[in-house]
Amino acid sequence: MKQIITQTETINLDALLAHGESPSDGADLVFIGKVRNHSRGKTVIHIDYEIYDTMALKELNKIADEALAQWDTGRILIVHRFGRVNIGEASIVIAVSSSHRDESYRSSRYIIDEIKKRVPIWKKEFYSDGSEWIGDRN
Amino acid sequence: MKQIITQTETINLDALLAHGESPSDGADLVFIGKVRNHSRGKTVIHIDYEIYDTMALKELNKIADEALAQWDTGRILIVHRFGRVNIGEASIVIAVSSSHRDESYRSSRYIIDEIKKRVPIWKKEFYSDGSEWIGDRN
Amino acid sequence: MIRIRLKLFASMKDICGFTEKDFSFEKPVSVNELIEELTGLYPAVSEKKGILLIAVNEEYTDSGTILEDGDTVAIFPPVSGG
Amino acid sequence: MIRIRLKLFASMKDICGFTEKDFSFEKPVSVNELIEELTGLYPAVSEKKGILLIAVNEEYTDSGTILEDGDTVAIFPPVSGG
Repeated sequence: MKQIITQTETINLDALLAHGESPSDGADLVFIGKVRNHSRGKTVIHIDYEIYDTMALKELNKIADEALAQWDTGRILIVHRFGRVNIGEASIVIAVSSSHRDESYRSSRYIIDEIKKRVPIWKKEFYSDGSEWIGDRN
Repeated sequence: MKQIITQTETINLDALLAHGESPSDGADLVFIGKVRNHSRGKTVIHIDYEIYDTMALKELNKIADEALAQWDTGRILIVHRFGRVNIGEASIVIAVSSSHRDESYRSSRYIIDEIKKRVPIWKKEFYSDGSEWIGDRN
Repeated sequence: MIRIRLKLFASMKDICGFTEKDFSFEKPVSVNELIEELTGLYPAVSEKKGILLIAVNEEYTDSGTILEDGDTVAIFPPVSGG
Repeated sequence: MIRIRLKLFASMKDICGFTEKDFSFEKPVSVNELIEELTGLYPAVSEKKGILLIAVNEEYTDSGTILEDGDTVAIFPPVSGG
């Protein structure tokens, strides 16, 4: 099972994890990426995420399919927010379930690493004294 | 920050994750081990966990300290249930927070692998036609 | 005549001041030629040249790709989601 | 005289029918000698010998360890938590 969601709303972790649970999966691994209050020496106030939504959904689906082809997992669930995300809020949740933990760890790590490389979403960090797009300086 | 808990009560994930959250940690990795409905070809009805509680707490603390010494993480939280745990319920939750995801993945994986090797807790699986201690046949 | 829809994101959107615009050409052009055109209109695009990523019809491709009528081209800096 | 508290878990508890018992010896004994004693009382312990783990005062150790008065010895099969 695979579910990919992009949304502006706050992510409700509990509702999310309860969805599509299988009694045959013994190891859930949940990665939660949150907005930090600091970034390269600056104090962050919030982050705006811009998204190329149709392409982002395509890439997220491809990444999930690649993970499903490599590791025997029962469920992959990816939620990525866009728009304004405040300090401490989750910008991304990746939940991978499988019978055995090795699959969950490998699959989860693959998914987040690929998302960071390929999914067309951009962070603009807002500080007390300005804002900056992340990634442009490579 | 390190918190180690052993309990018979159901694990409340939301309350747990909200506890001790730090705005400087950007990557939460939550491992949730759940009781599966099957095990080596048999249908499992529930599992009883037996614990050597004082020693288990010592070993869990040692494992968390070893992880903290190796990886720069802000928070390690480990909850292990004992007594009867039903299908689909969490028997263990490990939550690791850090600024960067690599630390969280490595620390989390180390902790669950060491727990499986060292912490004096034993599973007795109950089937429709009997029960069995796990691990004795090694 | 071929018509191309151009989409810009993040800093590229800020530099050019739009998110989406249609371009028409007399004959087929490569993505590189489209970027030349864009740089003529918005010189600051040249600062980003080395880092830009290209997608044609929502699939990553390289800047040598020849565009066909009706293609949607997205040009953007390195992604930073997660 | 030395007094040892013995704790058993999981299948070892089932075999011997107790979770905790005190043993006394005239002179210091090793964990191996304690297991010999236990096997005399509960012959089925011999089936588990190859796999048993030992903790003295809540720290893992090997079966050659010499026990001191007041020590708590735990004997159990491989752990299976998580």
